Amino acid sequence: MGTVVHILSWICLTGGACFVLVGAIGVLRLPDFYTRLHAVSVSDTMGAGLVLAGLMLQGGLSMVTVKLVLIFYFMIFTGPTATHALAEAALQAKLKPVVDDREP
Amino acid sequence: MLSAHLPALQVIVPLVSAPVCLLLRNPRHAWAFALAVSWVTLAVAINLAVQVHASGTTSYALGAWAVPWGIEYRVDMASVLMILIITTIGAIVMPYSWRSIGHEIDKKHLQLFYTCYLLCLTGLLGIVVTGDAFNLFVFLEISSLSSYVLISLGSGRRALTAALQYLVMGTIGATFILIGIGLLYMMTGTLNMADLSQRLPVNADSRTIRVAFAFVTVGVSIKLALFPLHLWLPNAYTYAPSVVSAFIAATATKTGIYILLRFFFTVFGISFSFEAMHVGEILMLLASVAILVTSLVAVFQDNVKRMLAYSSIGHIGYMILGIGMATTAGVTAGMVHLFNHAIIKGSLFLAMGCIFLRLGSVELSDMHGIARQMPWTMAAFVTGGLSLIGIPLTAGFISKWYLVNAVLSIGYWPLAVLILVSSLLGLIYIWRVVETAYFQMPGYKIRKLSEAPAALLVPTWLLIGTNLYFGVNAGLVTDIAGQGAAVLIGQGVP
Amino acid sequence: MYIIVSSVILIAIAAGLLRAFRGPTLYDRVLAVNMVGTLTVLIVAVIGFMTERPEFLDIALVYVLISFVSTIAVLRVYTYRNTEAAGNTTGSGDE
Amino acid sequence: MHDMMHGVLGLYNYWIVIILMMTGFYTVIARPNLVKKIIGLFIFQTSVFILFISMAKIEGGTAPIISEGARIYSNPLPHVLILTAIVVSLATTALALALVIRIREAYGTIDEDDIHVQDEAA
Amino acid sequence: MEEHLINNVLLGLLMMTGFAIVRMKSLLAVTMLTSIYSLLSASLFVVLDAVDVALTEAAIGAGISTILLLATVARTTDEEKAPRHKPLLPLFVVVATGAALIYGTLDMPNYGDPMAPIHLHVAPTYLHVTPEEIGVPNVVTSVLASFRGYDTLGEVTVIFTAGAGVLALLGYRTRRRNSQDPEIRKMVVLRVITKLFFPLILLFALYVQFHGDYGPGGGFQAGVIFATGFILYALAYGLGNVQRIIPYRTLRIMMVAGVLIYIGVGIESMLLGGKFLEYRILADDPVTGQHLGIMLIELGVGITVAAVILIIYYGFVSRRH
Repeated sequence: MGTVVHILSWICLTGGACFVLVGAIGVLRLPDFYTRLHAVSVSDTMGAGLVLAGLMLQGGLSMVTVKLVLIFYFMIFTGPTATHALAEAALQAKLKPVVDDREP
Repeated sequence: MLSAHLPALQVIVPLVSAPVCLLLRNPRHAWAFALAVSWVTLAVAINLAVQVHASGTTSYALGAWAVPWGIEYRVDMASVLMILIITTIGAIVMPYSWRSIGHEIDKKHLQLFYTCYLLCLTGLLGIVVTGDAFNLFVFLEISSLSSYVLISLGSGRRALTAALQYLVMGTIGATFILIGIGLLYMMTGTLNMADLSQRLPVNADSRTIRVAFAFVTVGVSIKLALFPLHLWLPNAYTYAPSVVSAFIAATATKTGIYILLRFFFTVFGISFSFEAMHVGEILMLLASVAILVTSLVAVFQDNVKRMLAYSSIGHIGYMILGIGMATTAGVTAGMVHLFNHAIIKGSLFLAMGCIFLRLGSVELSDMHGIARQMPWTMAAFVTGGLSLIGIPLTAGFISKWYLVNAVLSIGYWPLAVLILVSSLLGLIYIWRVVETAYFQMPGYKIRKLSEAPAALLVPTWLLIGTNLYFGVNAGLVTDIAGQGAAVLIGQGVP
Repeated sequence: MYIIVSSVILIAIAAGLLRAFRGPTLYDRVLAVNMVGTLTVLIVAVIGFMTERPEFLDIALVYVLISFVSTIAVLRVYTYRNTEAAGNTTGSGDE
Repeated sequence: MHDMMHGVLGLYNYWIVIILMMTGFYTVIARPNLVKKIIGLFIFQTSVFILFISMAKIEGGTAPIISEGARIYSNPLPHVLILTAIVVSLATTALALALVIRIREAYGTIDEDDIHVQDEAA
Repeated sequence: MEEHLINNVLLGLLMMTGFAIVRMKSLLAVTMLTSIYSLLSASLFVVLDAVDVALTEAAIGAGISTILLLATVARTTDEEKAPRHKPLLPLFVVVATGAALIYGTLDMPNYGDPMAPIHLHVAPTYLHVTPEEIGVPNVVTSVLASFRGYDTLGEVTVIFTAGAGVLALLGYRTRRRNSQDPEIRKMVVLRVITKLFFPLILLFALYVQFHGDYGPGGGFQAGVIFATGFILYALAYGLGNVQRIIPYRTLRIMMVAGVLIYIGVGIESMLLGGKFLEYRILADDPVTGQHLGIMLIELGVGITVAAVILIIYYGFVSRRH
């Protein structure tokens, strides 16, 4: 495998890990449900996408990559669908966001 | 050609019938089909018994894979006794079931009832013919799951809670057995029982094996309702449909005792189980307490099915007492009682089913003077009851005779006294029913009742007849039980 | 190298679990469970590469599917409840 | 001393799994809520599966699917047993939950203590 | 080394989840944690090389069991009442059992020890014999379907029993087509995505079914995935529409057919003069016979499992209080 591809794959993996980490911190630290949705989206899309891309580069042209693409395909649709449905359900249930009322 | 496949056919026949039964549209066809299957199974069992009797322990390698890599069916005389019990009870209970169950459960559930019955039969038979520890677990689950369903079909909501309680306790028991089998496999690398018995002595003093033994014992004890792990049994027997009470009381707990016998004698070996682990003393202690306490509790029950359920726990105590002695005489007595009690309890529950069909209740307070209207049913109950107490000329007497002899032969005479005392208690609770049924004035409701239909009476009396027959000619049963005990204890005998 | 990525993912799973324990609303829990599901897919994929048997990605594929379906199922419990609570039990309510 | 350390290091995995098993077991026998009981049963069984699968692991081994370049495979037999056990667990869970739904319909509660009270009153 | 680290962390996470499950009162939350517990243990199975088990545990534990639990919680109640008495006896029983088990591990071979008796007696033969006599790379499949094929027949019977039991307990009701609650109608995105995925899921189920000889998978897992596809469809479009695609009558026939296919293979091998489930005589060449037998029984397993899970699901959700 070419060194360039190798380096590229590691960049992707590290980048993905960073996004996952950011998402994790967000889920823990952000104040309410709606803001936490954003944090999860970060790790669900960018984080997962980059990690999978990194693995694809490692896998090269093979069945493994096809499966990774499939996983990616599934994820990129299911993640947002689930969060969207969730947000909608929360709105329907009249869950109030935490609003900072102080004057700027 | 067929004779070579008998051990497999014994299980496959009901197994293949269960799904077919579900497809039948007419409930009556489903019943007729299940009936035919029960009789075929009995025929297979008799052939198999003759074969094993003639040529010794029979082994059948499923998938033709050599032992211990594949699963083996292994039928010896101990299994034969169990096969005969299960198939006989099945064959007698099935003709009875149509009128009784048709009265108690919804018409649209009848196919499902017969399917579950066949599955239960499959599971019980699978347990007693298998020579593989894990295969035993699988078939134990088949029989347990189907019996949970059968019990839950009983009328009234308490059947549901009884079934769930049984399910939870039964699953805990099964999981304990699974843990035990896992630890055994860890230490030996095999699942075949015969292979296990050869490889276990090598690390007999290993703590892992001891714990495995404990877990299997406790797990099976839950399944067979050994005192004090019997909590599921009274409700399950009381609220199940009458046929199911009869079938399960006569077979399921007995199969549990068989599993215990298999593990104690075949897998772990008599010297490990009874000398290293001292399980005999523990069992005999628990059994004595069980016999005394449950007989006392039974005296105070007003629901006759519940009374019989408590008496069952006590009688399980008798069998365990026999096994706990670990002598040939003791194990023989236990196994003789295994067979006799199945017949006795089966007939008593069937008699109660007759009453439930007409009266819609088995509470003593509703049964005043019922013997005048249903003389045959009550006569059957009284005969069965006498046998339960152990009056001479009944099968129950034979069991107690063997048991007392076995106890006296090792010099535990207090236990003989205990057996007598509990028989007296048995006399009291049976007498309570007799008094109510025969010597009380029938109320308005009772006077309108008529005798149970022949479809119910004939199977009930067939079991009573069997009971009386074996009370006089006990030779067949004691012979099979003796050989079974010899195989279990001797291990050298083919 | 893979170990770093998988450690980060494990930390993130732990964070998601904490959120699932804390709540406070059930929506937060569903969100956390969904996130843990996604991260489990990732960790299984990375473990596949780490143990040099990446052909087992089928498992990851099943995980994606399962965590999606169970998230939707959780949401349906709410809609079921809401419909029942609204007294709409006469036939139009469905699961 | 060395021996003891060796034992602890070699066995602590099993001990954690045993703690997991007991967590489930406790939930089954201590909680009166029927759904919670069944969840406990599920946890108990799942943890037993982990015990079996841990037994099957061989240090340095790989999944028991024959392939080029792999020489040590973990033991496949416990995997087979647990596949069967998982199915049994599903069957048990499904039946138990069906019973719970029926009990709720019949009693209006899924709390064991409440059911007991109702049964006593009847 | 890395595997050890992941293994330990996963065990730690499992402990956290387990304790949270005991302590939490909201049954819905507990159900979700149960799903996580199952998913985490499935990941642990991957680390421990049990790929087939991981696939099954995820599909069954995290998938189907969770869905059934959710359906139950939706139909009963979410709150757990506090127990009335102090759980001293349960605590004692649990501590005693746990102590006994830990005592029992003391003589066990160390974790991962290749010289443990478990790895020396029966198991190596499976690994050696499988490539030559069965010709299937996945040893788990070969043991499951051939060496211990009879256990698997028992397993199918167990799931069949569960199907029959749920039918007896919850019965079966048909829903009107397009009858649907208004809330789900609003989730347009979900409906579109479901339509997109539904065929893919079924395709994937077929792949798992027939690829089970070479990789993780097999009839059981395929059946579950197949059923999950339909459950997803039911979640998005209402039960009535799914019942139109695959009505109860079909399911009942499928559930029976699967078991009968399995037993049929066994009986066929008996008729050909072999033992029950002796696949090698199904064809002239023993290896081909094994292949054929395994394929057929896996098919039977898949059909029954898919049908039973759908029947159970129909039973649960068509029930209302």
